[in-house]
Amino acid sequence: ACNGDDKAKDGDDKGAEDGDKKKDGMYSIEDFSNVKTNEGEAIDGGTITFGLVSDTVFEGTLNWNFYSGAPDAEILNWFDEGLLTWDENYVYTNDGAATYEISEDERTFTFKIGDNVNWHDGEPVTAEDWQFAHEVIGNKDYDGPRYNSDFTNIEGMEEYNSGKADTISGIEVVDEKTLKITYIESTPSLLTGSIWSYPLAKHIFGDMAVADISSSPEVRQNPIGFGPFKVDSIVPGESVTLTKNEDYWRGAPKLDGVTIKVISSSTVVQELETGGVDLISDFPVDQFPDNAEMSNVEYLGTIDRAYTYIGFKLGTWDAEKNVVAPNPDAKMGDVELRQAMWHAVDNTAVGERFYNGLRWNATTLIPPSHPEFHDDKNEGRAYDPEAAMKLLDDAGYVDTDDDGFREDPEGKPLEINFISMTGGDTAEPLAQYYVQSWEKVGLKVNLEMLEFNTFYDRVGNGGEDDPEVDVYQAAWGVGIDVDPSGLYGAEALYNFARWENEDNERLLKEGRSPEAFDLTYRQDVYKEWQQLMVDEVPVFPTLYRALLSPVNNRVLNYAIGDGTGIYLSDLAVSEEKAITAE
Amino acid sequence: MNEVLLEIKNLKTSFRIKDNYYAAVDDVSLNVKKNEVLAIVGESGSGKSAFAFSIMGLHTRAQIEGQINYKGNNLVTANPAQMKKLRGSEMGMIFQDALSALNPLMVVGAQIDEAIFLHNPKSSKSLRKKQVINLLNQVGIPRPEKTYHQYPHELSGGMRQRIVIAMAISNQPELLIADEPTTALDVTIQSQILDLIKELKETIHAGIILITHDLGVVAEMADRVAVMYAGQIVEIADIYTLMENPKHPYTRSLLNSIPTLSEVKSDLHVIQGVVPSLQKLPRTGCRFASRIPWIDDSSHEASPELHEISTGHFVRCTCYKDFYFPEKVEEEHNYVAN
Amino acid sequence: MSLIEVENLKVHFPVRGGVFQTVQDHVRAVDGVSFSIEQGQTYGLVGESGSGKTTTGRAIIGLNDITSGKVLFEGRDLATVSKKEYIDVRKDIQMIFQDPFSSLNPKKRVADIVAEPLRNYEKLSAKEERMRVQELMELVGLSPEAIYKYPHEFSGGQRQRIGIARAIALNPKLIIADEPVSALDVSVQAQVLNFMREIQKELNLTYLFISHDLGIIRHMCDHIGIMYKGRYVENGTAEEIFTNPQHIYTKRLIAAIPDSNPRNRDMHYENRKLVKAEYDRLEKDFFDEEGLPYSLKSISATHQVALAERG
Amino acid sequence: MRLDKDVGTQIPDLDLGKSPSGFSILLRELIRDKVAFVSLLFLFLIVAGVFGTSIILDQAEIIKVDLFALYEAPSEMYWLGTDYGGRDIFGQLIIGTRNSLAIGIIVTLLTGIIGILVGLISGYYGGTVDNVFMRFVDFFMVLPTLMIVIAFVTAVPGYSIVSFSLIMTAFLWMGIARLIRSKALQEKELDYVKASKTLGTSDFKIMFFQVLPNLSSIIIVTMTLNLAANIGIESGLSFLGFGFPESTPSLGTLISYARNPQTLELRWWIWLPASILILVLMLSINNVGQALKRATDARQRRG
Amino acid sequence: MWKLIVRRTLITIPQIIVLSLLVFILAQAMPGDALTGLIDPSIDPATIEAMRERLGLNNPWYVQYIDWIKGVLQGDFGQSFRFKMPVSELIGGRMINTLWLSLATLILTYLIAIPLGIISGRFNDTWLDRAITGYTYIGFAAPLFIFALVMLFIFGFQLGWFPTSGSVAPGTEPGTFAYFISKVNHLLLPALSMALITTVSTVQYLRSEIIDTKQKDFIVTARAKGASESRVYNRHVLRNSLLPIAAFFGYEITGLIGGTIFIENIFGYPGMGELFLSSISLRDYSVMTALVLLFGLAAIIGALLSDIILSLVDPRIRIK
Ligand SMILES: Nc1ncnc2c1ncn2[C@@H]1O[C@H](COP(=O)(O)OP(=O)(O)OP(=O)(O)O)[C@@H](O)[C@H]1O
Ligand SMILES: Nc1ncnc2c1ncn2[C@@H]1O[C@H](COP(=O)(O)OP(=O)(O)OP(=O)(O)O)[C@@H](O)[C@H]1O
Ligand SMILES: [Mg+2]
Ligand SMILES: [Mg+2]
Repeated sequence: ACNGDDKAKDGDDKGAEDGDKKKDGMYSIEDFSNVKTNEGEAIDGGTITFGLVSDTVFEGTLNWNFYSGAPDAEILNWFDEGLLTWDENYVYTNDGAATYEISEDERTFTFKIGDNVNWHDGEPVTAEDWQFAHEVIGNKDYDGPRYNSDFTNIEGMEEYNSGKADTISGIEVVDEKTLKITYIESTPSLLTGSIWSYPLAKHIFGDMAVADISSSPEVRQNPIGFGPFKVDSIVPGESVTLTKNEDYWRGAPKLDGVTIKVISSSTVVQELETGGVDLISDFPVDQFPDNAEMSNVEYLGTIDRAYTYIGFKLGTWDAEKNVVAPNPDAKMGDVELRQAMWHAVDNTAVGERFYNGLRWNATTLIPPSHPEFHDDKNEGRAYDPEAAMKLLDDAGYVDTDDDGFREDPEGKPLEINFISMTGGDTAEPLAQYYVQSWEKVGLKVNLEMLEFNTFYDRVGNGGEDDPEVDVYQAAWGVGIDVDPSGLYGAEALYNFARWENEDNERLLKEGRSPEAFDLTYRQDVYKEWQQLMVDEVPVFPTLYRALLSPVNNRVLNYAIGDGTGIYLSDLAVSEEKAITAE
Repeated sequence: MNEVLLEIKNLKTSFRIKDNYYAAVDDVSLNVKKNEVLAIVGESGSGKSAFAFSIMGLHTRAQIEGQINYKGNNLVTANPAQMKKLRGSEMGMIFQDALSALNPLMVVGAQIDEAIFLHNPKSSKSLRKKQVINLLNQVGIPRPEKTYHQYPHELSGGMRQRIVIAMAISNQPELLIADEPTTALDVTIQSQILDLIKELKETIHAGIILITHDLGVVAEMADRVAVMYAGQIVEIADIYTLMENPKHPYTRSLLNSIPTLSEVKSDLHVIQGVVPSLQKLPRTGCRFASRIPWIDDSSHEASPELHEISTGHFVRCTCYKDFYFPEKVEEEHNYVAN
Repeated sequence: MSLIEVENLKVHFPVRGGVFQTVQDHVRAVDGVSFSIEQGQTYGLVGESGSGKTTTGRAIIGLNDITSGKVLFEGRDLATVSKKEYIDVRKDIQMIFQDPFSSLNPKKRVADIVAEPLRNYEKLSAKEERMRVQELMELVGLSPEAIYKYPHEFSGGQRQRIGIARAIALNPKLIIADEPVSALDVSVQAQVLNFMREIQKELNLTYLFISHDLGIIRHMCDHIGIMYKGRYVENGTAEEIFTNPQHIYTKRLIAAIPDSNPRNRDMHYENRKLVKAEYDRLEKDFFDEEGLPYSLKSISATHQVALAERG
Repeated sequence: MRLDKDVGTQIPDLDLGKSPSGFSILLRELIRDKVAFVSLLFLFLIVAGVFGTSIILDQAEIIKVDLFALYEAPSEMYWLGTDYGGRDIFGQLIIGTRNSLAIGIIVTLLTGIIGILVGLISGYYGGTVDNVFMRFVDFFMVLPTLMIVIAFVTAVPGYSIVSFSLIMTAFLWMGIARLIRSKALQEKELDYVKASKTLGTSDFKIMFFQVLPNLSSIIIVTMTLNLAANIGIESGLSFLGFGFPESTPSLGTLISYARNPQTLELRWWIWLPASILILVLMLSINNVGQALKRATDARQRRG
Repeated sequence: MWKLIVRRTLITIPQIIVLSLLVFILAQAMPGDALTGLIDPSIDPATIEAMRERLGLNNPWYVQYIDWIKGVLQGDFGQSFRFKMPVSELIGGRMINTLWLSLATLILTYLIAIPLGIISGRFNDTWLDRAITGYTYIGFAAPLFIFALVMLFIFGFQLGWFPTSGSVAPGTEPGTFAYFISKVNHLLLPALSMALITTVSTVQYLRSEIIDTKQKDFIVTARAKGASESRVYNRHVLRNSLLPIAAFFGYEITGLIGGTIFIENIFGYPGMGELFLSSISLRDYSVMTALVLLFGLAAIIGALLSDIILSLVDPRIRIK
């Protein structure tokens, strides 16, 4: 595995040539840089068009404190930002709009907002705005999805939230630009994304009822931020035009403006070729092989913070106690069966065949997008049908009635029900491929393709697990914080496998402990955890993914991924008009 | 007053059915004089309407041969513009089914107005309106102003028929063709319409061709009668001769098969069979022969001609000479017919 | 006793309208009609279009609901007889329809058409049934082999005979003939009329003969009722009606029939004018304010005329 | 010359409109109409071919994913190439056509049966019965059918050919019910129905044994045209993603692959054959239907 | 006349209620809800549950329905769960787009149908008629979505004559001429694609109507009056043949509804049909229900309109 940092350094010589080199139609994330190669001189001003690839429209909740859809976030990026920035390992740095200091006990953070950080309307971004954001999210009338353990970890937040207190005791406005937040529990996660760093303009929203903010015109029609660009106009669901924010704290952006328009994944290529858009956020990888040689763009690439996985249902959710209730007699309860099923599938082939190498065999449950913690020594379980069969034989899963399929150790027919989600061309054949692979080692698996909502309903998103489901295929996007307890902890609803394990609980806890502020300690914990998951296989990862982002050749100073040191305000173009494909 | 208005010679009107032409009107010759009513009688399908349409040039897809001389012009060879000029002005036509003959979406006044306008495009609207009201009065419509603005479906059958008549006579035609003008009407209304036509004849002195299958109507109206059978005229004579001294077996049967008020017969005469369809018409020999099977074959002519047996009385085929009414034809021949 | 007696028969059809399609009014299609027919007789019902002739016939045979009044068939009131009895009575009343084309189901063979009543009322074996159908066919003067043909293979007159065969299959006593020949060509009419008279004699049938052609009525009927707007204007023997019409409407109706003797046409025309003048003059005396005829007054044992109370 | 004495054979062409068997006339007209005849032959070939081959074809084999044969262009091995799952397009086309046809036929039959029942009863009895039925039909008629079906399909878990057909049927029977009703209304006014009533035939018998046969030609015509429409609706829904799951290929699913512009532009063999096939199918069915329609409408009948 | 309108309108009310109930129950029966899509490890499931509770998604369906219908009766379709804005506002913008699309389609439909129908009907059995009939046959057989795809492919992608998605170029100022032109430019291809297909039934209908009318007795009467062929056609045939077409107008609207779903979906045109599909997949019940209701209403109004038009133009009905 590699990480974005490496590529940033050696990207220059690779990016431009990857088209020629890859005649066999196989690609690798290592061939991509995450920083655009600049060609030509920047001109003054100019505008670019950003294509927001989405088959559903953006919802238009244009405020970090309220948004819930990914498309909205992509728009938000252009005109608003967090007060804190982070490096390539997602650790907060001190070169953002605000700086921070940590107290001795590592529980109190003191933030200082830059003096030149002002809202688009000229009002300064204040500590009160920051505090206000916390107050709004913590308010019981708050209708967004942000309120979570990051907030309840703030002193006095739960009291405030339940209405017992009028203020949040842990948040203190020291002066106009200084804010102090005290957390209950000290954890390294605080430094990787667990601080809420998005202020809410109090001078605008202060008088509104909390419940009304998300639907107010100040969120939907004239959203405000302090980012490099200002929103000029919005065609709901279709496009947003932005102009530069002369007053941006990093200095006025080079571009005059940006147009964001929603394009569907089916028109991406066409839009790129004709220069209809200069850059897009996420290029559909299945279209890449046919368009790898598009002449007017450079493809940037980075590793997505996500992985696809296959999960085994090992219990149910106890909705009363809000914990998983493992079922020792679960059909998939046998660890050897699970291991065998991992060995039976050839994810390298899947990645190469279905994704031309732009998705590749996953080994552990911490993807290489977190280079510090991803254990690249851990091989996971490689494709090895022989091993799989041996495991099964040893565990007593043998074909006793000669129907070509193995029976369970008691000799009863074993039929495994596998569900997977529809969506995208490859979803079905992919799932089908897994079924076939399992059949090859003698397991009878029934596939059912379900639409998103039905899928999660049955997997147990509502707390009710469908007993008919034994195996499921899904994917997780992971946060910038590596801590996986929200997905695999015994108290996590998203622990769809409904798996519980003492070691697991211990490791997850250790990963969040104050000791873990020590990087090597934390790395060791997660290394052990990754191995535990490879051993126990409550779920197994199947594919890691590349994120491709084609950029028109005229665009300068652009990078994707984190910690590149290249900011949107640096963005420039070398020509008035987008270059079109030959 | 007795000048010949219309002279038809060897008229043959054929329709194309599949790939052949079949004559629905076959070699018909006759005259219509001014101020006379020529009635054409015959069973359904005998070609009466086809004949009338041929004169008016209203067939869209028919082959017409022979001559139709109207005031010396042959209408068969006339061009569409000439025909257009004649139609509706010098030649008017009254249709059988008045409801379907009127445009359902136009008020009746406008439809009569159109008939006038088409031949006097320069006349003013108000003048035309006056004319229409006059016409409506003339055909005996009680409140013409109101009727002017009514739609066909708002009028009774008799009224509609009057509208159609008003339309036909709006330009004082010299030739009026009435194709079964009263078949759809009640007797009382029928008599009114017939009286109306009679009065019109007196006022406009037109030559009238009255097509009907009702011999009563013929007796009431006609000056001369032509009897059609299977596309041909089988007998033609003045009304008295024909009614009192019919010759052709068909005419005689027809007259004998109708119950009348004056004499109640115990049995009516029955004519066997029906007029065969166009494609099945016998094209040689006596076309009526199959319906009088008791008459010997030898009585019929090989190619029957119209014979003038007295002045103005023509009969086709010689079989009339041997014709007699059989006793109880029915019993004998019904079985044969099946 | 008369075979059938109709007393003050009324058939009203609701007229719907308004916002909720409620009943707004009634069409008084038949509005107080009384007559009786003796066994073996032909009773003619005449009147202009829409006067209620068909509705009267249909009400008797049960195709239209009777609003009020009585229909006594052999003394039994059809409106009150038990269901079982009604089925019985129904066999005795049959109908011949106007249109020989639409009254025979085009998709059925003649054998099925004629056998339909037999199948409903009599349990016959297939062979018996065929025999009976052939018998009937013979009776109406059609070749017995023709039973396997379809109606469209017959001429109008022959079809009408098939209709008659069907009607007489159950040996009915009363036959209602609604304009049985008006759809037929003149030359064919005679065939059917002659035939109807023949089987009447043969089977001792009673006819209710509906027509608007007075010539045919005269030819066929013993008794005649003249209808106008759902009511009777005159009722009497054929002789009485034709030679001694009393009601101005009857007079006018008769005057309107074209005379088949062309020599009389002028006289006839004058007569018609006279009658019309009389009609216009006396209209008020013969019709009430709504323009409806008064109820019938007897002027002789067999002859009734609708006259105002004063006479 | 003497005429043929058999009156029976003299008359027939006086009124071809009504005939002994609507079906034989329809068939005769079909054969006479060259385009329609060719269409019928074609249709027959497709149906026989599709159902025939689908018996021989190993369906499991067709939907088997082959990682090493993705996006194969047409070749001897794969007549019409493969899709992104390495699955044989030709096989999918056959099975898809079969499924689409099956749905079309099932839905047509079901809607036909319901429509005929409702229409016949409604039209025959008239009055209140008719009113009630027709209000009901009116209500269904104005429903945005497509949307409701989509909502239904989404709400019904795990649908199969059967449940999918039922859903479609539930919202598509009204048209034919209306048609049959209006025809039944006309038909019941004809004297033969009245005659049957006076002869003591029961309403049930009259409806189904007297009236129904006379509506047969119109039913055949409508059903034919409906068949095309229903296949269209099914493929439309599948195209939108609300039809069958992929493992049950249908023509619509195959065509929906074209929504991927790469497939649309570069891999014609995936969607084009299905598109052409559906076009030809619909065209043939419509041709036959139109010819049948002409045949029932005496005025438009050719020759 | 007004009675007809009143009655039809009154009948509409129960229709609407049943329709809304049906849709609502369907929506409730769908697996998942508006918040299922929020599954994301960075969002606390408890938060989602709390949101669910707050939005009333946990109430029994009839409580939700009653709440909702109460609002609807006051003209309030509720809030979109996903877009967090009033449904009416959300749909408002889309409705205008769909309205324009439908209008353009209707206009094009008639622009194509009327001349073709007339030519084909008047000169039936000529080669011109055969060509037009051929077109109608193919149009009849071609599913809209295939045709639209092909159109998009040719004119949008290959030739690049038309934009391939959206309803207006980004950044154009509403109210300006450029905005208008851009709008037109965006809806031309979708509208044309739809019109070319939907028009065929009208062409066929008009054709057979003209052929029918041509044979009517009153046409012969007009000729007998001495009217020229052109007058016969313009004054008599056309007027009478267009009548059923006019009456059909309202039902066209119903037909358009289905069409817009495909067309908007294929052309990425942000209208109600497109919104419907996304609200289905997002489980945005309130939006979905409101949309179905609106489409239902449009269909009902369309049918009503047809009746009214018919009774206005046809004197035979007007009298009643
Ligand atoms: N346009 C036509 N095409 C083919 N055949 C026709 C056409 N018009 C009439 N015929 C046939 O020509 C013959 C004569 O028809 P025509 O209408 O003149 O009879 P008719 O004497 O007027 O009968 P009726 O009393 O029923 O009006 C019939 O056999 C009819 O079927
Ligand atoms: N089912 C019905 N509903 C409403 N009105 C009806 C119905 N049947 C008949 N009528 C009306 O009743 C009146 C009498 O009709 P009926 O058919 O009995 O007249 P008729 O004397 O037989 O006329 P025709 O000579 O035209 O057959 C007419 O005004 C008719 O419109
Ligand atoms: Mg005629
Ligand atoms: Mg009657």
